Amino acid sequence: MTGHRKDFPILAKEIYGKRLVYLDNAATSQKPNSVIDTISDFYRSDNSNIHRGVHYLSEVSSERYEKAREKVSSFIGADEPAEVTFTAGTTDSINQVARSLEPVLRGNEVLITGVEHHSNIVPWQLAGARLRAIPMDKDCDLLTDSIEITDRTKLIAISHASNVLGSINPVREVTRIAKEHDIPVLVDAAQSIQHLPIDVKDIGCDFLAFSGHKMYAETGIGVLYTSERFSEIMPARGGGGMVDKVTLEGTTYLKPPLRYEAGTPHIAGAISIGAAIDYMQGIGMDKIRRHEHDVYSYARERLLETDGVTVYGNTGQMCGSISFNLENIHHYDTGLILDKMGIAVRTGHHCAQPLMRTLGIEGTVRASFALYNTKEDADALIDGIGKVRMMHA
Amino acid sequence: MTGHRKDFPILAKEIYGKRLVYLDNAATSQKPNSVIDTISDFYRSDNSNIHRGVHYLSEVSSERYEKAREKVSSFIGADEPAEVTFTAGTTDSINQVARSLEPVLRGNEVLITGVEHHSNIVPWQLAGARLRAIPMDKDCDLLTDSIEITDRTKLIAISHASNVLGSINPVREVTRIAKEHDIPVLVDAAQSIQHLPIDVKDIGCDFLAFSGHKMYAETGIGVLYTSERFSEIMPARGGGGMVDKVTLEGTTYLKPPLRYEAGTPHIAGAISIGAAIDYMQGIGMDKIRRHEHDVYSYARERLLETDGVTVYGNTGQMCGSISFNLENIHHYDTGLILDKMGIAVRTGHHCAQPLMRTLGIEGTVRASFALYNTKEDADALIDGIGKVRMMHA
Amino acid sequence: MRDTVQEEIIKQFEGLEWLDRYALLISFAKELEPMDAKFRTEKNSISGCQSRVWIISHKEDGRLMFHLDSEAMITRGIMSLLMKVVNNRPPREVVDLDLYFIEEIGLKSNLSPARADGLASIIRRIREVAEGEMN
Amino acid sequence: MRDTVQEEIIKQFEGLEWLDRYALLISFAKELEPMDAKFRTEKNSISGCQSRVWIISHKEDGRLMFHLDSEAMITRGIMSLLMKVVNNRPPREVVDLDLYFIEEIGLKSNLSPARADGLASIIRRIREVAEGEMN
Ligand SMILES: Cc1ncc(COP(=O)(O)O)c(C=O)c1O
Ligand SMILES: Cc1ncc(COP(=O)(O)O)c(C=O)c1O
Repeated sequence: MTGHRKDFPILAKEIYGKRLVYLDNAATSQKPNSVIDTISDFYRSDNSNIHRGVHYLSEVSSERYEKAREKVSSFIGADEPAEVTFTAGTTDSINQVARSLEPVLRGNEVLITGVEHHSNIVPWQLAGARLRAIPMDKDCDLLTDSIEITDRTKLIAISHASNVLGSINPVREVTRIAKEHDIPVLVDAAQSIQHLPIDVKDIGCDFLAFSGHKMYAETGIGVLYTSERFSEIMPARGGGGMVDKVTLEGTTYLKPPLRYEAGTPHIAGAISIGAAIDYMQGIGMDKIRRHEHDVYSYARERLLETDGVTVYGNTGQMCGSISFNLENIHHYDTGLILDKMGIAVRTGHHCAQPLMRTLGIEGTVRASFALYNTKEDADALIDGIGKVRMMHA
Repeated sequence: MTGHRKDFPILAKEIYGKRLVYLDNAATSQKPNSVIDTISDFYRSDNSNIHRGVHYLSEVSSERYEKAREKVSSFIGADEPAEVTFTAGTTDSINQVARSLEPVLRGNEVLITGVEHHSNIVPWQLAGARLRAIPMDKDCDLLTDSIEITDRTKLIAISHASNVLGSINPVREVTRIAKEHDIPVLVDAAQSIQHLPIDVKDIGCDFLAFSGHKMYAETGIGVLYTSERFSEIMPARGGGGMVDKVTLEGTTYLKPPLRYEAGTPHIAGAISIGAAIDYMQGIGMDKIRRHEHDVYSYARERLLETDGVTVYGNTGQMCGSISFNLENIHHYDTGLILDKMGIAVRTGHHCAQPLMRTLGIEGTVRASFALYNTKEDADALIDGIGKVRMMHA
Repeated sequence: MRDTVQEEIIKQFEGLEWLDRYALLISFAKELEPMDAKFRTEKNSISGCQSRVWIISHKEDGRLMFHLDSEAMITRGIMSLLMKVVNNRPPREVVDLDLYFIEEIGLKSNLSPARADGLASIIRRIREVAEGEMN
Repeated sequence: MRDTVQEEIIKQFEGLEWLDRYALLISFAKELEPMDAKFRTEKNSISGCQSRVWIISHKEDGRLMFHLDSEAMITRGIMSLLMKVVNNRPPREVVDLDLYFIEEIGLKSNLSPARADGLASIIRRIREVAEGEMN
């Protein structure tokens, strides 16, 4: 697993004359050469609009776009490509589901968890649903035994992994309980798709949402998996490419996936997801998981044994993010000083204000890992923290 | 104006051993090297998530993203960058307006024209509005004298230029009339932004929508201009980056433009629009208009003087698209044969079924022009048409 | 499994330039007996085609006979080839038939799932009809 | 227009490495008298900052006196510099003041409109207060 750093050209960059230690992967990942080249090659030799053309380039583009859909489909274990819709990102995916299910949700309830990202909170509010959080213990572990489903509960929407704590939610257990009550489950996989092998059939969810840019692909592209039993819900958006017959009086819609892709999609973005999947599969998701787990555990342990560091959350299964604070030092100061040492972390509430309120804090410093990070990066972080503490002494 | 073809690497390609004559620009434009390189350079050296980072790359990315917003703002003559929202495309822009205005539109009426693209039809239907078309004459010219505004009319939504006919709608005249009744106007500029100098203040519209991919930039990115007086409407989407305070009970939103950009935006896409604007302004929009007008008029004239060709629509001001059919020859056959001669056109209803119904046809062959097209391309089209007719003789 | 009708078609297209292949398809189209207007209904049409395509069928002595038609000549030419290959076979054979000639005469791109006008949906319909007739 | 307070600040930062600049800001922060908790209210806070920032002001003999504070030490250090530069001037002068030292000591990126935590909003607030006091 060593040596993947060199696949990512940006990582060769020096920041303030220091080696870049990029630990802001939960915000967005860097891109390997193969993905960057796929995008420019596409624009240099195949670019065209898709689906509706009679000409050669349009055929090639359509084929590459649909190929990317197939790759995503098999990457997440969907039954067929038609269950995969390309969207603009996780946030967009969740908003589309909220919009489509609005008639059911309005005035009713969506069950979430206490660690959700705003993107899995606000869309449900805009659709007129009330939100209730599944209880968690003091380590922010979900108490699935306390899931309480009422007549008003119309959906459970939970993140697979927390973008703040790195904790992995027991999604399988949640879908099992939801099935008993025939409640659909949406899984926000924004922070798991790049770290864990994922199989939607195994998870048993009805919707799965994630972003390209956090999994080594382009910005502006995301995925919404929709299980076949929701293939006939109202499309959230209207426009070209998703309709059968249009009159001013009314419109009929095509079948999925076209039904849910109004307008010209982000063709290059979809193709870049295909390239990113090729890249990850070239290494192997299991191998990525093992390597990241090693680095993640090492970093977490070193942080825990560092004086004056509080690390948040503590569940058995974790990936991606570690959140911490230094005693008597504001997270913003920590972030600014680390930055000047070439270490990129994120600070603040990480779009998870309800969790911050539960933890009784304003924000954290978050270090988040990708396949190219190493124990060396974790060491650099620990050294940096030493420096931050010294400067505040 | 000659010589711009060489800025577009894809145009050097041969299709079936023939020089590529790309006349499907209304579907999507090709990209100049400067835009392609901007995208890959961004991923190679600056990529990061924006707005919420304390670190160097995040600062650089944020700055480049906001710079792009400023470029768009001055390109369209907005009062300030905050009036410019990045979206996923024209379709997305229009859907966002429809969603935000839904409380006003539902059960009421949106006035459109008879030449609209489905993307300016279906979103209003999904928002529960009824549609009525402003009458047009037999040449598909808008009869602005016949605009009839009732108590139920809550919005006028018109395309600036038709993607089928190439006709330019009298948008200024429409906004003037709308202002008398205090009705907001949305202009779909998907087919004008790449061809005409545009000034939103001069047009006097409240909303303007267009796509990056049709103006030499990336797929998956678009723009929605919203005049300051609509700066406090409900956001259409919820998620990270657009909220002030979030609790499970309720949420407050930031001011524009952040308010309308939920989730991680298409950062590279936005930057690519900036690069595309630089490219176009490097040539000059007036010069582009003059050149395109020459080529367009030439092509139209040659088509009109070709035996057995019907050209649709006939207004004074035109740009971009020309739609036609060959006598007794199906548009699909025409398109397939032209393709094999290296000439890329589009055939079908062009996502404008209501217009097709008005014209009493199933579809057309559409040739659409960009700044890199020349009279030579028009000649190739005419030659190709000759060949198509010969093969059907 | 190769079959003689397809082999013959492939031979006719062999070595032809693209425009000549289309010219040949158009000549086949011209020979095809047009479908009576009364059968050109919504119900008999196949959706998702760039040019409208209609299909009807009947059984003669246990063998399936399809009649296909389209507004567009090239599509019509392909329909005529499909009829040559598919017709006059028992349903079971139609279901199992490997229509390899499509790829070999260069029309595979028309089969791509990416294309709304895919030949794929026409072939799917033919197979569905045949399956229905097997029971 | 150059002014002596800013010149002096710039001199102190001259030639320093980034970490030393921050260390200096932190030392200024430590010298700053903390704002009484009762003034640290929502109303006195400036929104859009990554670390919370509070601002209060009063006039003494026609001169404006600001008190700024923040939870974060580096921000607090910047606040302390701002107070040194801005305080004790008539409102008109505050409105017109060119705060060039910010760029020269390398904090310009904290001013970028792209950053929610921009110093820009703090400076805007100072100017607004001063404008209000001019009338
Ligand atoms: C007039 C018009 N409006 C809207 C659209 C939709 O644009 P997009 O597919 O980029 O969302 C198009 C593109 O075909 C168009 O021509
Ligand atoms: C758990 C989680 N959900 C949703 C999102 C939103 O993703 P995007 O901004 O790509 O739409 C994020 C990204 O920060 C996330 O971490």
